[in-house]
Amino acid sequence: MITPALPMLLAAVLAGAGVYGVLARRHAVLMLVGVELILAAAGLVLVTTGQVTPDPLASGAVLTLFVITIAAAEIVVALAVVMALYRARGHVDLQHERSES
Amino acid sequence: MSGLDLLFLAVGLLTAASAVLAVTSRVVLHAALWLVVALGGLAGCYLVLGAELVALVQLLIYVGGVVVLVLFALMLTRHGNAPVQASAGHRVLAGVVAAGLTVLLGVTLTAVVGWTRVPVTGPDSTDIGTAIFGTWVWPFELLSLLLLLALVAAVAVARGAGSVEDVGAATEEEP
Amino acid sequence: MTSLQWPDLPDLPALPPLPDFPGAAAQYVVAIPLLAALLAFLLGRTSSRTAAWTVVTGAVLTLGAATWQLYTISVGVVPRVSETVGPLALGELTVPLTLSASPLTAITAVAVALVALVVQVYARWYLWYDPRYRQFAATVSLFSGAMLLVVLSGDVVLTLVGWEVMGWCSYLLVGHISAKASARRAAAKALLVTRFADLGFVLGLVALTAGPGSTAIADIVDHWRAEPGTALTVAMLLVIMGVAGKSALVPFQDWLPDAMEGPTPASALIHAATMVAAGTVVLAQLFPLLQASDPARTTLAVLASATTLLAALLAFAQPDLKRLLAWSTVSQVALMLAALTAIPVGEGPDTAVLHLVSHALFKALLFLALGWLAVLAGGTLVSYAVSGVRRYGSVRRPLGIGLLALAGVPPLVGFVSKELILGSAEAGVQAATPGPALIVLAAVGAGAPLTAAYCMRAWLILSRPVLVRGNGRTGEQLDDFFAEPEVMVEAVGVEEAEAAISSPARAGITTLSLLTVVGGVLPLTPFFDVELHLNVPLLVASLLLMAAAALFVLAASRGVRTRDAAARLPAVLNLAAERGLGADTAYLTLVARPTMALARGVTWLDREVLDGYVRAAGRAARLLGRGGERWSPVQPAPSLVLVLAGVLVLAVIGVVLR
Amino acid sequence: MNDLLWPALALLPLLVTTLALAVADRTSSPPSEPLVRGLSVGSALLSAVGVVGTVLTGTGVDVVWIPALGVDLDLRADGISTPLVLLTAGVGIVATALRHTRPPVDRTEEDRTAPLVGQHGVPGLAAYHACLQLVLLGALVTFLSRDAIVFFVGFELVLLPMWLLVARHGDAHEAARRDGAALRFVLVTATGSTLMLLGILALSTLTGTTDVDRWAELAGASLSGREQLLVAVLLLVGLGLKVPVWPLHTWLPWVHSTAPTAGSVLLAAVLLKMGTYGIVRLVVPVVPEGFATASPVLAGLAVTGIVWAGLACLVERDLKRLIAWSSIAHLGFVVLALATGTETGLQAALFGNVAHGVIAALLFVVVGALKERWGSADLTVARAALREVTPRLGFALVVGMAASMGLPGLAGFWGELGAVYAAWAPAEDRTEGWFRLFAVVAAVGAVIAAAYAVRVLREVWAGDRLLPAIPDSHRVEGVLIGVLVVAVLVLGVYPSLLLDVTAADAAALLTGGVR
Repeated sequence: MITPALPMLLAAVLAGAGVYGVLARRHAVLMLVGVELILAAAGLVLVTTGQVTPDPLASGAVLTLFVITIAAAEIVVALAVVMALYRARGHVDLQHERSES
Repeated sequence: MSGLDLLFLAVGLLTAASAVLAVTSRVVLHAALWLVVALGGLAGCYLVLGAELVALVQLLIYVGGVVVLVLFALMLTRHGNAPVQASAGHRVLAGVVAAGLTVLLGVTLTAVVGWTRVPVTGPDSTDIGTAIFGTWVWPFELLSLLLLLALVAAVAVARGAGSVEDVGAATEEEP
Repeated sequence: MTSLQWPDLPDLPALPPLPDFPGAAAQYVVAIPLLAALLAFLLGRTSSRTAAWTVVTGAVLTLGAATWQLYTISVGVVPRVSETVGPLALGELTVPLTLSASPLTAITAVAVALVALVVQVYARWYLWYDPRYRQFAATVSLFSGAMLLVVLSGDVVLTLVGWEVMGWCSYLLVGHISAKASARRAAAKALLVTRFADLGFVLGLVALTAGPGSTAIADIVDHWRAEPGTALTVAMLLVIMGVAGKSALVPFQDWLPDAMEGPTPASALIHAATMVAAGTVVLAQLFPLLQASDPARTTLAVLASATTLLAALLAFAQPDLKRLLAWSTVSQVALMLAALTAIPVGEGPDTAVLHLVSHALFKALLFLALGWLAVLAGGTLVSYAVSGVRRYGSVRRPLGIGLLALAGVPPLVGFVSKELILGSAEAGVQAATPGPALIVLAAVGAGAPLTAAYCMRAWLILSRPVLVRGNGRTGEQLDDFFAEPEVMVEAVGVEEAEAAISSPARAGITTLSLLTVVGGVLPLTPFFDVELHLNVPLLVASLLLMAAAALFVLAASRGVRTRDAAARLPAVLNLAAERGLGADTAYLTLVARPTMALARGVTWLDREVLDGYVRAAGRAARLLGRGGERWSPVQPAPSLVLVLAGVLVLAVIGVVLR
Repeated sequence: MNDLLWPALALLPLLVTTLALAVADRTSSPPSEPLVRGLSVGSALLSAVGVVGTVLTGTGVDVVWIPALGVDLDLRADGISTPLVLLTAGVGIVATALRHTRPPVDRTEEDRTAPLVGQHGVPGLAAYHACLQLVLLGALVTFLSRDAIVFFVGFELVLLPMWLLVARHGDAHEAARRDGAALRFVLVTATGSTLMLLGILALSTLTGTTDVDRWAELAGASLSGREQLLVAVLLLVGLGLKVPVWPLHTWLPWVHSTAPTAGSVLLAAVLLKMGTYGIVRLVVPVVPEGFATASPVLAGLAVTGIVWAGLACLVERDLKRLIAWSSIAHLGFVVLALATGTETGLQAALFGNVAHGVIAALLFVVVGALKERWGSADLTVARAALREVTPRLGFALVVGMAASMGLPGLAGFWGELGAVYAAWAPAEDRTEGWFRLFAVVAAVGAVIAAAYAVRVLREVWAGDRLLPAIPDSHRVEGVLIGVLVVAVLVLGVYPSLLLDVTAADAAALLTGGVR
């Protein structure tokens, strides 16, 4: 027996933290950290729902697995982009003034 | 409050705290490490919720793969004393939006599931395996295609830099 | 008052029985010319000869079918109503699209078919060298088909179809020589004036139809006879407006003389039996309704009477004989319509239709003969045509017969039909509502001598003795200061020139001449049910008046070199007459210019106001976009904050509203 | 499965060809012009066969598409849509078969002896044909669909390719005009679609279904009077923008004057019909009371449009714009007939709709050919008289203008006469006085139509100028024009051909419920 509200609250906190990270970070990699947190929040909601509601398809767990996989693919491409960015500009500052460079 | 609830509370608080630190820490490397803790904690949460397979995969891919990648990327893009955070005003705005989102999500999600305790009736690993290779087999295969595409794309985007090729090589093992 | 009836027709010596054709005669009469037109257009692509054969065969067959119909109707064996492409599934409205034949329409159809045949034969000669002969022939065939459709129509929609197609064909025929600017203008004017008047025709027919909910003429007549009233009057007035347009009544009269720009065969067709007479046919079909509505009758009487007098006066002063004939057409057609209004209530429209047929015969004759003369003499202006019949003897007889019939000299067909009109108008005066008849009686009484006068004038000009070189000039010179170039008698040329007409065309003219002479017996045939109102003093008086007018013209022409009595008129009057009393200018100032000004105003409004809003919307959208671009953060991160904030707000709204 | 054969044959070739051509256009060496055009015409022909089969066999698709929204992919042709799908298929063949060339620069007096060379090898030809195919596909879906959402999807499917046709393949001379036309088109279509979608959604929430047959059966029973009026106004404004009804018409002349010939043909013959068809399907039977309340205003706007557009034709300088104006006038008659609410009116409207499609297609093919030869469609430039130099094109123009002025024996007559009659004798719940006034105004509009027809013929067809000489119609054009002329003539001489098809369903539409 478990109170499903607790994981949900955690998911909300994770999502909020992620959004904050996406919005407030200037470092491209750290912004991606925020994105990861948002995805984690989504996964948590899925798992919780899957665990407390009977589902013959096991959608909660399966979809979380999918999300994790997609997140992996995403982060690979995103980091590649960051690397390309770094090579091209010498920094990964998202709010870099154009005049400074 | 049952034992599971207490356990979840403990792991969840840890996760939440490390997640907040991961997005607020001024030191780049610390932030990445806090992410490791947060994701690990999340795997713990999954365990508490009874989803062992998901927890394991989470550990394996996130903590084992993704975070390593992130750390590599951080190292490779280190750039003296580059600013990490946005200006104060901006941070406040971002905080307000994030807080609003938290409240909104928290209220709606808890409103949906309610505060009553329910038994954990999730599928076990066998069920999940059957489901993946039964009902979900096409999306699953599509996902492998996606991973392949991501791999190729990553190579294409980052071509020319040896370090990025490493990144591409690392992804091969993941699925 | 005696009534001429043909009491025992079935006892006539039996004709051999006709073969049993499928379908009714009326269907053939209408379909053959239309098919011939289509075939001539398609087959005659390479050779005018094929086209000519097609249309002439079509015209012969049409005449045959029309005659057959006349015969079968006279023995009373044919179903009078026959189908066409209908009935149409138009919801509440019944549109049977039937043809129906009565003795009157059958004989009109024969006249139309006859004139069409003669015109086709004549056109083959007249337009021998015209590269667009095939289009012309096809159009003439279509035109006659449309007229026959109107004549035999048992449904107002079919009437409207024929009516409009005739208008369009007149456009094509009048503008046949489209390289000529005046022809283009005349064609456009003919179409636009008649089409403007058709505004009334369409609405009138629609209003008539709306009563019984059926377009069959029989239904319409039945319905409105049962409940006459304001609605009927309005509808009939509207119909009369349309009729006034096609029949060139005041104030629409001016298109018709201009239509002389078309080739002569076209003029003969338009003016003799078809388009201008269509109004008479339609009103004859709706005759009970015309009689049921006194305001409509009076209006038509006033319009027609005014027109007949005005046109006769204008005809007298025309410097061009073809235009003289045109104005005489206006006058004569108005006379038919006037006759319709003067007939006492309860009698049929037979006198008007009789005049239609008689006019068709002698006017076609006149036009074709004059066209012949024009080819010989080089034109129809008085100066060309002068002495025409002296120089070219072969046109003497047809022109003479035609003019005598037009003037109404006994015993030609024109005399008979006019006297019958006069008689019925006189009878109408004694009826309960004498108003229209009184007006008409006055107009006919005054019109007869005028007609005689202009016919006399034309004849005097045409038959002036040829001035031969060496003849001493006799009499005083009045009209011209510089002497006319004296014409040699073309002793050699004349024979060849006269022989130039093709023998079929000449045969056609001869046929028309014969019929004009003997057509006076028409009212005695069983097809006409004429109430003979014989009033001998009136008849004698009108004949005397005509004779006096002719004598007066003869006197006036003395001493004028061209024997043109109109030369005695002041030049101002002559000019004004030639210009149709400035009606053209009036059309321009009253209708065309205001319409164009309105059109310019409308386009201005459209461009600056209506489209202005659209443009303003486009510009506003762009401005808004630019403003947004300017005021929104340039960097991604703050923009992202705003975007997410917006998403959040939307989500909150969604949650709260739920 | 057999049921699916014909509808699939009607729709799939278009879809496949669209995709194939769109992909082909992106390749580095686009396919040659004969191949592209051949493919396009072939697909249009196949689709036409499918359409004819669908109509003859009466088969249709009925698949649940989005169960959550209750949307069915229900594609069938009934009496009301049959003429329109046939028209679409026919016009589709015409539009694809027309050769697309960039009009050369305006040939003025100076260079009138220069040889006239059509510039073939237009860039983006494959994409151009893909757009045509997509337009046809969307139009067929719109006309066949019996579900409001699918109807809307088809409706929207047409707009983007049409916009591309105008903006990318339009008149090459003036970028500003093209821009203006495209801008107007986008504004109008976006606004119109939004309003229509609102109306459809309102109806579907109020009735709980998106099936138009069901809507027709309900006949607005579950809606209050105010709701009916609101829905009717929303839909009428939305659809009125497409028709277009005065004063929402200003985009049409712009778009027509810049669109390529095939685009103009499709726009006039098919796209505008979607607006009137939408009114017939979604408004007339669905919210009868609301429509009755709005109809006097609608009819008033329609007749204003008739006269307004007719007057504009009298002074318009651009021949293509002039034809566009005349389209507005003709559709005014259609809308007027619809507004009367009688069966006569509905029949006249359905007839007029198709008749205008054929006539406008003919006129735009002819005028497009002329514009290609002249270099522009400006009427103020002195040109050779068509009757003298290009008798075939001249004849087609005469037939087109005569049909346009409503000459009996040609297609335009029956619709206009029916509209005037229906306005004179409207349904019982309409105010007779107003409608009679509208009938008079409409008749005046018909007179103005004669005036502008005469004006065009006098300025273009008749005359004595023989230079600059232009070639007469070539073979493909000749065949297309011939077919359209025959269609105009047949519809005019034997109107029962069409009236009998629509009669039963039109009657059912007004009495509520489906046949």
